[in-house]
Amino acid sequence: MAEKNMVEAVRDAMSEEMERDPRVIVLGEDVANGGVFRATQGLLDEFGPDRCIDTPLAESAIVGVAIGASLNGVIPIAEIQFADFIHPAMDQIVSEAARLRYRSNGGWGCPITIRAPYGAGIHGGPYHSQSVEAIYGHVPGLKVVCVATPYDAKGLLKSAIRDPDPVLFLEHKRAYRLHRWDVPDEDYTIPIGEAEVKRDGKDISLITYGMMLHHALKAAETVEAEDGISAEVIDLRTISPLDKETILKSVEKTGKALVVYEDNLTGGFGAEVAAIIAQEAFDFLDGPVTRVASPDVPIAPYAGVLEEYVLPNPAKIASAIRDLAAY
Amino acid sequence: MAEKNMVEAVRDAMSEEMERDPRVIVLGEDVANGGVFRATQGLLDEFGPDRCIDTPLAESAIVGVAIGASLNGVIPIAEIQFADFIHPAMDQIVSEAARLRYRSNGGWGCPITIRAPYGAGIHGGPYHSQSVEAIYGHVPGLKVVCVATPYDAKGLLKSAIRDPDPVLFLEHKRAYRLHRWDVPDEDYTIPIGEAEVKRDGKDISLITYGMMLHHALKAAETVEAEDGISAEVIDLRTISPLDKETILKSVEKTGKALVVYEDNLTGGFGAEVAAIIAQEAFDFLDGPVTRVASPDVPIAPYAGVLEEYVLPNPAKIASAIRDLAAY
Amino acid sequence: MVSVRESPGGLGLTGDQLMDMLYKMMLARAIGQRVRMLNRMGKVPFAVTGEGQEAAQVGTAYALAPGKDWVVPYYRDIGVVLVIGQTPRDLLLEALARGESVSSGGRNMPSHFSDPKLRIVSGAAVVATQIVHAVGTAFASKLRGLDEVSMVWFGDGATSEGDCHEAMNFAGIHGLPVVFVCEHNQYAISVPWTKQMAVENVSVRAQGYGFPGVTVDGNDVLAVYGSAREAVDRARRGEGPTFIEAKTYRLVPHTSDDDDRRYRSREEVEKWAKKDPIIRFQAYLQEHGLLDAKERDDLAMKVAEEVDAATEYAENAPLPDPESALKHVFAEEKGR
Amino acid sequence: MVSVRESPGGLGLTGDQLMDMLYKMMLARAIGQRVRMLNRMGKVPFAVTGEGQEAAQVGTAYALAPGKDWVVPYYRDIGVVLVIGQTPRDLLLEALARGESVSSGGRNMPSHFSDPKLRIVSGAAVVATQIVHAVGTAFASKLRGLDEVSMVWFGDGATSEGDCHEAMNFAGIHGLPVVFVCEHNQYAISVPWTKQMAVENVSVRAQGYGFPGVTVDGNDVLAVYGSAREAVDRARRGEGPTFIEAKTYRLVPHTSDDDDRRYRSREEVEKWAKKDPIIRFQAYLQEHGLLDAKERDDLAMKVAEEVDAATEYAENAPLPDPESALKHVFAEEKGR
Ligand SMILES: Cc1ncc(C[n+]2csc(CCOP(=O)(O)OP(=O)(O)O)c2C)c(N)n1
Ligand SMILES: Cc1ncc(C[n+]2csc(CCOP(=O)(O)OP(=O)(O)O)c2C)c(N)n1
Ligand SMILES: [Mg+2]
Ligand SMILES: [Mg+2]
Repeated sequence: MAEKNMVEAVRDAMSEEMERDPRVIVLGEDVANGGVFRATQGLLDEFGPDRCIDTPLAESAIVGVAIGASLNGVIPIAEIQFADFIHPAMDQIVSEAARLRYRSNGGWGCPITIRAPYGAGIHGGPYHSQSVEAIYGHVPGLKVVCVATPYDAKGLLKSAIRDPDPVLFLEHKRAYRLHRWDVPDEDYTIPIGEAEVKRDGKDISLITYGMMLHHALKAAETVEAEDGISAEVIDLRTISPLDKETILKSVEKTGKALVVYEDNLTGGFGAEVAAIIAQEAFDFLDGPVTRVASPDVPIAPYAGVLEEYVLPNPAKIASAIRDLAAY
Repeated sequence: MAEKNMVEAVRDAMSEEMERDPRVIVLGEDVANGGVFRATQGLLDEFGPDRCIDTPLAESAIVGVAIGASLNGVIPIAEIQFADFIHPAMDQIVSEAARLRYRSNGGWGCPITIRAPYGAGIHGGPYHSQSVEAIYGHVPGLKVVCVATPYDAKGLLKSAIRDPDPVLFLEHKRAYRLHRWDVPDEDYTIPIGEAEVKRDGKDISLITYGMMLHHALKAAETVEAEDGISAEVIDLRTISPLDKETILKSVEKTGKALVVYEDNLTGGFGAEVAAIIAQEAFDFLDGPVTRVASPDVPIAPYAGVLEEYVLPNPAKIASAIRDLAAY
Repeated sequence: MVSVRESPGGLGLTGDQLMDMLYKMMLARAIGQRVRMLNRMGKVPFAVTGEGQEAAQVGTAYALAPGKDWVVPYYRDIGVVLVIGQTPRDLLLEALARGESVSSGGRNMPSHFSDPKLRIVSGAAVVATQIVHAVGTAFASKLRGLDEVSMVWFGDGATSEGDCHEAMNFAGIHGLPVVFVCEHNQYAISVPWTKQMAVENVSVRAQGYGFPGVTVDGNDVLAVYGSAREAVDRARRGEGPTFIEAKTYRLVPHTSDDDDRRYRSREEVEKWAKKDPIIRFQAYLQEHGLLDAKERDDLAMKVAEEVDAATEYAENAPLPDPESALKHVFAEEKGR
Repeated sequence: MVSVRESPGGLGLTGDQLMDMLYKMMLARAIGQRVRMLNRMGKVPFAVTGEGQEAAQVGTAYALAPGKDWVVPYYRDIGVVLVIGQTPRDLLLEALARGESVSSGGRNMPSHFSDPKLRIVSGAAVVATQIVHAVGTAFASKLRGLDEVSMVWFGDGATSEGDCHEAMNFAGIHGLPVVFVCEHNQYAISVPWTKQMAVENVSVRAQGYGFPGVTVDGNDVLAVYGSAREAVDRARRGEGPTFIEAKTYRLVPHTSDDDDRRYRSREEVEKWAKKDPIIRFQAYLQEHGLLDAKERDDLAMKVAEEVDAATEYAENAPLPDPESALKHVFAEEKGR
């Protein structure tokens, strides 16, 4: 066991999987040089230029070539340098990777992993801050993971690489170097599709993922200390397929659901979570299913004061907890 | 007043706007020849090749060129031949058209309309059937309209063309020739952002749009006749900005909300509608906010039996009405 | 049928192979016609076929090693998949969207071919995306040290898409064993090629990616075969990609939903009908004493019978099970 | 300062214009350096600048009619926007993300220039999307019968994107008045050009779109100007697009987040520093008697003072009002 930050955990997962399975390759912009976040640091030296491959600046080709290669015995990990730049590859992901198995009646599979740093809070401005999980979480045939801790990142990325279907693996970039937490050196996986209760509580359920997990945990500490409110915090970890059971079990216990996400409020993935609770836990609800998210403006304006104004933070979450708890 | 089907209404709106404002042009694949659905029929003859422009087969260029032209005194209506083929233009729509005004602090605006036929039910298979409104309804800076009647199509398309911001105008292709309804010959507009109660009722609110409007109306007739249930049917017409007031007013009256959409259940735009109701009409709810939508498989498999199995229809909606009414 | 005779064109083809090429072209034609007829009879809601483009299809595919090389066709390529090994029965099952169709079990639109054991890669209806996939299969072949070739087909319209560019650039950089085949049939639906590009021959673009591009008479199956043979050999030798532009014409409307009289004159269609690649190849074979009128008619008969039999089989095959619509979104079993 | 003297290169430039070009290049350099310094001082979280590429920027922009022609720059183009009319103050306000910055009021990342009255079009950080916009502005000019020219700048990396292809193809088809300027600085972040393309000169691609492409020494401001002048004149005469590849080098890391020692040797950077376009142009002017050492130093002093003053002004300018973050998602008033 060693202390690792999340980007190191991501790197370890790739390196171990490349070691374990010679079919695994990494491709993307600047990956041979270690990547702009250093997530592929050292892979070129370890595995050579045939397995750690710099691509031209062309996201549709990065994903499309990965798709083709995956049909021919290669297991590609495609890196999109920032989730904001995944849009040119949308067609290859949605029309192709996600539909290949279905449209061929199970004849073909597409075992690719697409990694992308996402999320705001690093003064990245409107093109280095976006959340894209709502768009892709809506796409049948694609799995979507959103990680925010070193342990989860390593275990889930290994599962993604080993998964027979395409997985979009979103790493919250603000969480890359946020903590150094214990990560086992040995091989382990975390199943895709399982949420985790990251904090037990009884008065209210916070359902969240990504960077908002850390803000929610902070807010939960605050309201516990200041108001005696006991908040349970659920980290979805996987957006698709979604772990409804863990969500519903918690809400049935607490009777109150606060869904917290960083993305724009309208049509964000938290809308789906709220809709499920509203339909399936209706009899247990003691208050409105409440959402805390960013307002509907492009995420995120660059200037610090603007970015801060827009994004959810522990204080905004704590205030929503208090309101809902008092309902 | 004359009877028109929806595709004629769309055509009329464009023709009248091109007549009214010489800045308006139409561009897209096959538009000079009238378009694959005949929506641009005759525009070449009426307005000449400088205003009705065939493009190469390149959706990103269709939208990107429209964006550039809109900065220089032209008001483009860009046609995407099928909504399924909008994905290559995703980046131009989301990163560029929708963010141009915001990122330039109001310095630039982007008055483009992007028209696309969408939706299933015509044996179009997985690439001529998709719903894309959830993806784009989530994007700040973009307006999204989903029409399903001739009258609404004409009035809303005129508003879209006159709007100073980018509008994605989705026309349900199964509704193109479904009815011939009265459409005024004279100029009129319908404001973007206003839902319409298409049928009054008191027991349950059906909130829907697109082709599902027609199915919902049919289901409402059935349950009225067979079960004496009085269903109100709201046609959202605009997805973004969303008319919350009309939705909430209805649900506050009926206490029961059934959200009906054709798209995949998970993360479809109906999730947002359900989430709003769950949060803002909580005190009025007499039953769970319920959703009827397609299961999470690619929309839609080609074979008739498969397509039918997947899509919502009046019978499936009627059965959900009965269940919820009985709650 | 002819016995083994030398090919007159010096392409190393035997007489049997030439006859087989003709047979595949005629079969492709007959299947296309049948599918469109089934549409007019109301038996299938949609038809997209490739009558007129058989030389471009058969001539290119003939240069491949079926089952070994990677085949990435588009929706007109009935001739391609026949050469690779699909049968009339496969194609009729597919057109009629029957449950046992290997392409998609009725899930994909007709003419969206797929056959994993033949390495025919399933395609979307989205124009040009498949070009990138072929670069991907070729990339994998190179990384794995296998001497497979990937071949991908697409229309003139597809060359306008960003994906076509990104694919060719990637292939050029890595010198991949991939052959790009553009079936230039003059139109993208109603849009003539002159509104799609400002160059006479789109093959000129290949030099912008560092590999050769050739333009060939796409209605001359042996000319097509010759250029494909060379391209495949180059690729197999590790010398990289080739772009082949086969100039041809679709003699039928774009699809069953299209009325081509709206955008092209009957005179133009007639002019091209005179260059029909099948009639032309038959004349060539007759000229060279490889085919006589009786052999030709026998072949036509054989083709018609096969298509009839395949149609009958497919029409009687069961529709997909409705509930199967929920299957295969993800892998049913773990691992791969 | 020099008085009006004839340009030695025969490009029709006056001595004043040559001096002005040098001044803009030096100003661009000084602003880039200042912004990077502000980053190291912790005053701005991010800096992206273009030291080394000033000749490519100033030489091309100089061929335009400011306020009339359309300017679609990318994030290194400090030299471009200075030529068109932005001031050091504009640029420092922008780098420091102040509320009154005309580019974005602190909303867009630094170096994402915008100025509606100067027809400088706001850009995303997304590589290559802007190339299509310039084709759009040029298309509108043509449709409206205006003799405006659009010019768009981008890096070598941008040429790999699908959008670059679609833009060039569209421009070729319609023969639009647009000039594509590729500032080929050898790298896309750490990826050398040899991994981005399989051709020596990417300008060769232009012929695949039916218009001329030229490769020019991007560190020779007059050579750059000459090719830009010709391209702009062609465009203005209605003869269509031109692609200009200006071979140059970025002397600084990609951005303030980049450590370029990871991917290129100090020797390589040194080699290019010897070809510094500013030193080279100064030497040229001195050789031709248009500049002496004192004039050069005076100019450097003037530039430094202007940048200091602009910095001071911008540092004292107020930050954006936090609540303004909710504004300008849509037009505030109806109509346009
Ligand atoms: C990305 C995309 N845009 C639009 C379409 C609609 N469409 C189908 S075929 C076609 C024309 C294709 O022309 P070409 O590539 O020349 O092939 P051809 O049909 O002529 O064989 C179009 C526009 C599509 N399928 N995909
Ligand atoms: C679509 C997209 N992909 C990736 C990035 C990340 N990125 C920013 S700059 C850059 C390299 C650009 O290289 P080039 O076009 O040569 O311009 P240069 O920075 O060298 O001037 C990359 C990969 C981006 N901004 N946009
Ligand atoms: Mg064609
Ligand atoms: Mg560069």
